[in-house]
Amino acid sequence: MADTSPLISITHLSKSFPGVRALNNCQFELAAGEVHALMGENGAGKSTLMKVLAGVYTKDEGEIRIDGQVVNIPTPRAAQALGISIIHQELNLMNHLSAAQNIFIGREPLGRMGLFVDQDKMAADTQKIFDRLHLQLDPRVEVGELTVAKQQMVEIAKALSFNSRVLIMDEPTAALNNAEIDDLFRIIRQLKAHGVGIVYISHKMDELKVISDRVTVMRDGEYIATVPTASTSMDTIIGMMVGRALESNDNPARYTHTDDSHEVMLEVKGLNRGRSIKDVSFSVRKGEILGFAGLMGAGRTEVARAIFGADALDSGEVWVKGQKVAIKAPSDAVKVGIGYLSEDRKRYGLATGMDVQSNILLANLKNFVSMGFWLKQDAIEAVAQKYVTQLGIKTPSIFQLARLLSGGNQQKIVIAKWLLRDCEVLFFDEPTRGIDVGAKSEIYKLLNALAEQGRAIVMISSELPEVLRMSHRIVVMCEGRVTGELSAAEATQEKIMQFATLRETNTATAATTH
Amino acid sequence: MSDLTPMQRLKNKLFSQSTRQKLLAFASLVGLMVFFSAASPNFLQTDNLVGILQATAVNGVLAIACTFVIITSGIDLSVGTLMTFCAVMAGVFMTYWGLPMYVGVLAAILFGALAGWVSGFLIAKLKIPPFIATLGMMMLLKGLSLVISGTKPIYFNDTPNFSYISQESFIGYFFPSLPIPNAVLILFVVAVVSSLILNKTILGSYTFALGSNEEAVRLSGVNVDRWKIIIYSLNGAICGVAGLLIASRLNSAQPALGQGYELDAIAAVVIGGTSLSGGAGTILGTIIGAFIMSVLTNGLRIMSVAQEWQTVITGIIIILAVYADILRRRK
Amino acid sequence: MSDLTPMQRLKNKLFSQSTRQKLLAFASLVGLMVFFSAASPNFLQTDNLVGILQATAVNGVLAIACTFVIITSGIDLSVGTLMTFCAVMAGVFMTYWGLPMYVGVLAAILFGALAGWVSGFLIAKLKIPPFIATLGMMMLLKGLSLVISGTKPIYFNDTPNFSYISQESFIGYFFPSLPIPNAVLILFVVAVVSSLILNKTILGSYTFALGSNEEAVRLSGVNVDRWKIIIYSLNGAICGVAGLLIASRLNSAQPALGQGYELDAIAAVVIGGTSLSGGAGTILGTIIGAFIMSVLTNGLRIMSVAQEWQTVITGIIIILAVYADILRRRK
Amino acid sequence: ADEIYIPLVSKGFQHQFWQAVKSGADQAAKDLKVKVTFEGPETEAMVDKQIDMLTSVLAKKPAAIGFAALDSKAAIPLLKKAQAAKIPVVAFDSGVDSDIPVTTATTDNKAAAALAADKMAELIGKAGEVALVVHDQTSRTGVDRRDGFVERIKSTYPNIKIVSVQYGGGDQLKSTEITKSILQANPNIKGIFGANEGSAIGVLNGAKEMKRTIVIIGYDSGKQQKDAVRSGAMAGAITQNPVGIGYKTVEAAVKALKGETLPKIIDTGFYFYDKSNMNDPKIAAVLYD
Ligand SMILES: Nc1ncnc2c1ncn2[C@@H]1O[C@H](COP(=O)(O)OP(=O)(O)OP(=O)(O)O)[C@@H](O)[C@H]1O
Ligand SMILES: Nc1ncnc2c1ncn2[C@@H]1O[C@H](COP(=O)(O)OP(=O)(O)OP(=O)(O)O)[C@@H](O)[C@H]1O
Ligand SMILES: O[C@@H]1[C@@H](O)[C@H](O)OC[C@H]1O
Ligand SMILES: [Mg+2]
Ligand SMILES: [Mg+2]
Repeated sequence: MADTSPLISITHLSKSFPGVRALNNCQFELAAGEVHALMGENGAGKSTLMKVLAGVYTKDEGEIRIDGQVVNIPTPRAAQALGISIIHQELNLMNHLSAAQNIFIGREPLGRMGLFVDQDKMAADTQKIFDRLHLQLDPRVEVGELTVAKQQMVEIAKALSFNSRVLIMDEPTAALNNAEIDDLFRIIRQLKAHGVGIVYISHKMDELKVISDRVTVMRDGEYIATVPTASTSMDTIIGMMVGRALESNDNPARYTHTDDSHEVMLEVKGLNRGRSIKDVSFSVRKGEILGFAGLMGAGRTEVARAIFGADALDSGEVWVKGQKVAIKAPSDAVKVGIGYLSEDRKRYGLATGMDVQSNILLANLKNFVSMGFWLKQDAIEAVAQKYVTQLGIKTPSIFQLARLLSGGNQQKIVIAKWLLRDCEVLFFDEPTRGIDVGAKSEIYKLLNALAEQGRAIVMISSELPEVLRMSHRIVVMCEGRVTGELSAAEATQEKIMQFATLRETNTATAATTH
Repeated sequence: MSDLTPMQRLKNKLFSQSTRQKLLAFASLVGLMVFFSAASPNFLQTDNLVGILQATAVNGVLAIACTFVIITSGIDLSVGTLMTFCAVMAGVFMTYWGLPMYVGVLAAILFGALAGWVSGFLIAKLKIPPFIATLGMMMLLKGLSLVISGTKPIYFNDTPNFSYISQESFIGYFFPSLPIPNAVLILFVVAVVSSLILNKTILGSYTFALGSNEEAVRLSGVNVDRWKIIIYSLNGAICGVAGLLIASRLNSAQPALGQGYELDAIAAVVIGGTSLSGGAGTILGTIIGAFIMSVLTNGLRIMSVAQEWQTVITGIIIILAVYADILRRRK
Repeated sequence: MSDLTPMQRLKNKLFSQSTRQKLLAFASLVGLMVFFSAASPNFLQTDNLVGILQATAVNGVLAIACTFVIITSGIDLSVGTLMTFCAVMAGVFMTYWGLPMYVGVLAAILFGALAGWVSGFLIAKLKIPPFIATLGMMMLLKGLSLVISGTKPIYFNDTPNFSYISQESFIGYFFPSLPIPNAVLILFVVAVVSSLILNKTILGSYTFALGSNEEAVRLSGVNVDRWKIIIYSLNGAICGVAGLLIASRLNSAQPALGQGYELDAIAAVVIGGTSLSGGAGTILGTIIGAFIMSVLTNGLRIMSVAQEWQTVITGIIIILAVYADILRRRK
Repeated sequence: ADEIYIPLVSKGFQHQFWQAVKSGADQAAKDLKVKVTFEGPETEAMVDKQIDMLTSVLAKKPAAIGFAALDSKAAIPLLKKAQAAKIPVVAFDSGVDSDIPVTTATTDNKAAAALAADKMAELIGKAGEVALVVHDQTSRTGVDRRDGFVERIKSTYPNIKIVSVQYGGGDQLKSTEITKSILQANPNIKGIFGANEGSAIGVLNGAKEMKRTIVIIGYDSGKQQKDAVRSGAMAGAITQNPVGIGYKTVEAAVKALKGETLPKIIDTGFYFYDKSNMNDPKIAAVLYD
């Protein structure tokens, strides 16, 4: 009897937030030993459904069964007790605590007299999980000091540590490089073999084929269909996600940038900052998309932030349109026409407690005031509305709090902010991280359009296909240095990876990794 | 979905969180007033109501000043002693140096802005947490007031008109049955101007934005430090107005007074629904909060509740008022 | 890289941020002491140093109490009046009811924990922001102390040993040249125990975790509310110890005392390098911070600096101390 | 270098009253060629801060000490230390429960407040409602002045009813608001006693703002209070002799150092002043601005 019941079965599930019906009569099923992908556009309700299952949100209606038994999951702890663990889409770490403390929070092993935490055991247990993941990390390191990618790995290690029967992964690879993704997939396969049921959410379509057994598609809070991965084409799945046939974007009409006579918009020479930026020089021309590739922690984000004035440089020169500029703060950068879209929108991109229009205007309010201080409210609303429509930002109104939008739509707000600001040089740091396929192709179009309008674009991305497809030229970094530069014509995944792993001295690597 | 009719917009506004919040605070205020009216026949009388208005003026203005910095998720512990410092400076200009009244008034406001500028500088440029920067300023200004005044009150007897600022009634001059003192008028002018600044100007937008996510504002290319300093200076200037009000009311600058006033001001702000974690708040809420505080104090005194019990009850009411607000928001 | 030798680990520890931080605070302390020793021959004398130690005890213990809640990114404005409340309760048990001293001692600590529990409940369960919850508690407890004591000091003349808690010197008994009062001994015991709790127990882990990312702790399935309440109760219990120290020192429970002490305590915590935004802090830092405050006060007095200037200088030094810390961290 | 050093540890320093005591002490220091310092805690509740002050003052090895105790018992262990070190202690303003001080230069606050009660009774015709605005609920001077006034009314004037006693911390603004509430709650009130300078000015302001004519009796002086008495807005006030207290304290300390014997109490006296007698040189001498 119990054999025939699926591990998890969700039926008629509904959940509303003020003003938003996030889930409407949804269903979902997960078998033991299955990797079940959950797909859908931004805001389709994937995270919400999984949060209900993980005890973060309580459902309005519907039923959840485990092994055929109806269960109630009021708190995260209850979910843990039922053998469900989750890797959230957004990082949920305590930055001041060590990796080991993060992983074992709430389950600390007690040592002597049951009074003190057994730090050594905790570290040893953590080390074991790290080893499984091939993760080179000191369990005692403060996670706040880690890069996003390593933090994500710590989250994964934490989820593994529960030895759960159900493991939910909400975009676990968004911040990871290929090697790390391979490690993760290897672990997933191991878990699968042990009968663990895995829910896998991702916007990276190519991952589906590699890892998943079945796919469930959601759209606008509703269940659409569940199909076996092997016998279904990607186009079918995408079609179900967007509810229409999507124009193919595999061969975007790329603006070919061949003319070296185009003005050099930005040139940097000999940038240095601590251990993370070492003698970095490059330039980008008008109308060009310069791809920045590299492994996690290669220093691409640091370079962009330093040029933008968000972090201080130790040395180096920045030239804009042939003029040497001194950038001490982001406000200086914006003045000389440089904009930067951060890779971590929640922390650095959005004022999440403010509404959509305020966020779109954040970088540009000064142009919407009369007499130097009085806001032109009508103009502000009109322009915010224009960008919401143009980028297809899904929001009930421009007065909705940014916090209440899905991740992808939040990213679009940040993009809108910089479009409005109209900078001549734009850094896009992981612009499509966590963005669904439909929106991704729109962002690509947008980048191309911006380049055609004569902007210089630096696109940092960890997705090699994306880098290859979009860039006119590719700079590759490794450990803070520029290790190679490739033209669009000569670039291949292999060549990029070669440069991306071109370490200064192979022996020193183990010691210098953070 | 994007084209709202004016009607819908009004509706949105009326039922928005912040409006419900203000309504609730207002309801608490009315509730308190009903209670005290029932408890004592002396409460609901013109004289007493005017007295309550008058008693709210200083705390109300200080609370408005605080509202700005609290919305940025900052705090200002120095408002009380800063107010006194401004009063002393008015005394220096008018009484010590015998300059005309308008100079004294300007001096109070300018020195307020200057002291606010210093706090802002410490916070924005030197990155000292607001709690500490303004705690230090609180002590610094308190000491300075004593030093400058020679630990003596400075009287304004040579500037007889000075007492009009707070005490006379401009309104009562035209409507004798409404003897609302000028201090209250000034409170409302400060409130209206502050409300406009907060909601209609770029300064207001940045005030909210800084409280919501300062790093995001900085990375949007906004000169965060400068705006922060401006906000603290504005806060200081408004404290200068409070300094004028209290000096005019007491017809003297009392250098030892001021410490402790910051807690009343902050309590008013928070009771009025502005969150200490920043990003949200209204001037109207703050005004209502200040009135709740003074109605409570006045009512308990009128009922002749023993002072120690007044303290106990005020403590409980502050907690309850904020809790009611939280309950309402949860819904 | 994960296999550090013990030597490397020690080195890491010594040069870790928090250690450098403490070293800096310690350097400021030494700097102040050198300065005052040069300025006045009376400073560096046993009697005076013992006086400084004694003067640090109460603020030090209060600051330790605060350290816990500040690391959770909370705040406790009620520590001063809570301390007094505990002293009054000790008086009620020992003097009013004539119960033995150990009962009074226990009562002070238990009532402290109880009051802390109430604050914790307000904050954790009713979601009232710590600033407001403890502001309300500050007033409530102040009023209660006055009510319970009948606004009169309660003397401990019937319990002569009570004054030993703070005043006698257990150490001096064995080492007559080191007449360190018991209050200081108790301060150090509280510090050591608190340090163990903070660094070696689950309670300590959760204290840091809550300050670092409360939502993440909640999502990890930890009963956040319960731990928060426990932390505030612990804070209250430690304030109870401070209440005993001050009552024993004054041989009386002074019901009107207490307000204002919270600012000194918080200043000590922050000067000691604990961040008001939570997640980081040490007890050792707090102790050093408390000593900086009392050395400063004592030194200025010994130099006979005019009192109003003392206030000015203290304000400036608080800001500078925190600024030095920030500068050092930036490097 | 061997200047005689006599620190005074008082109950406060910001109030005009204490500033007047300080000026008396400074005057004596000049006259007698000694060095004095003057300090006191911020509020009269801060008993332990005062003890810390006394401790640091002792560390400076003074020749003698002047001390105005916030709590009559709390400082005794330190005073014993002073005694052991042969440092004479002169108590001023308020005494301590101990025979260590060589003398106490003080005003009898209770008697002074009782005098205020008598004057109040006289001015309101020995019948009617009165109230008190006091600076502090727990400090010695606050308690003594309240009790002195209340006890005298109760014992001597059966037709006078005390309808309210409230405390404003000596803060003029708070005392003003308190007075207004008292007047509001008690429409028939005939007089209010303000127990120190800040309280008295508060009563004055409150009555003025409510446009009520009542009998106001104050305490201490200061420019505003003197003006009010002169104009009749305030019926009169008690004055102590703060300058005298300061002067006598230092003088007594110097005498003690010379081995002279001193009386147990130096009564520095108090007076009731009103429009009629405030220019009397004896009284004018003890009034301060
Ligand atoms: N706490 C919340 N309050 C209000 N609305 C919410 C909340 N969380 C989610 N929503 C809304 O519910 C809908 C579903 O969001 P959800 O985060 O589940 O989408 P998603 O499928 O995970 O999208 P993405 O791929 O962008 O992460 C969206 O419209 C979102 O704006
Ligand atoms: N918050 C941080 N604290 C300390 N070191 C950091 C932090 N963020 C990054 N680093 C270090 O800076 C270097 C460069 O990281 P950066 O984030 O710029 O890399 P990246 O190429 O953008 O990679 P990704 O963003 O994909 O992780 C790495 O050595 C990393 O360890
Ligand atoms: O002003 C008061 C003074 O009159 C009294 O003697 O001591 C306390 C002071 O507050
Ligand atoms: Mg999601
Ligand atoms: Mg990056």
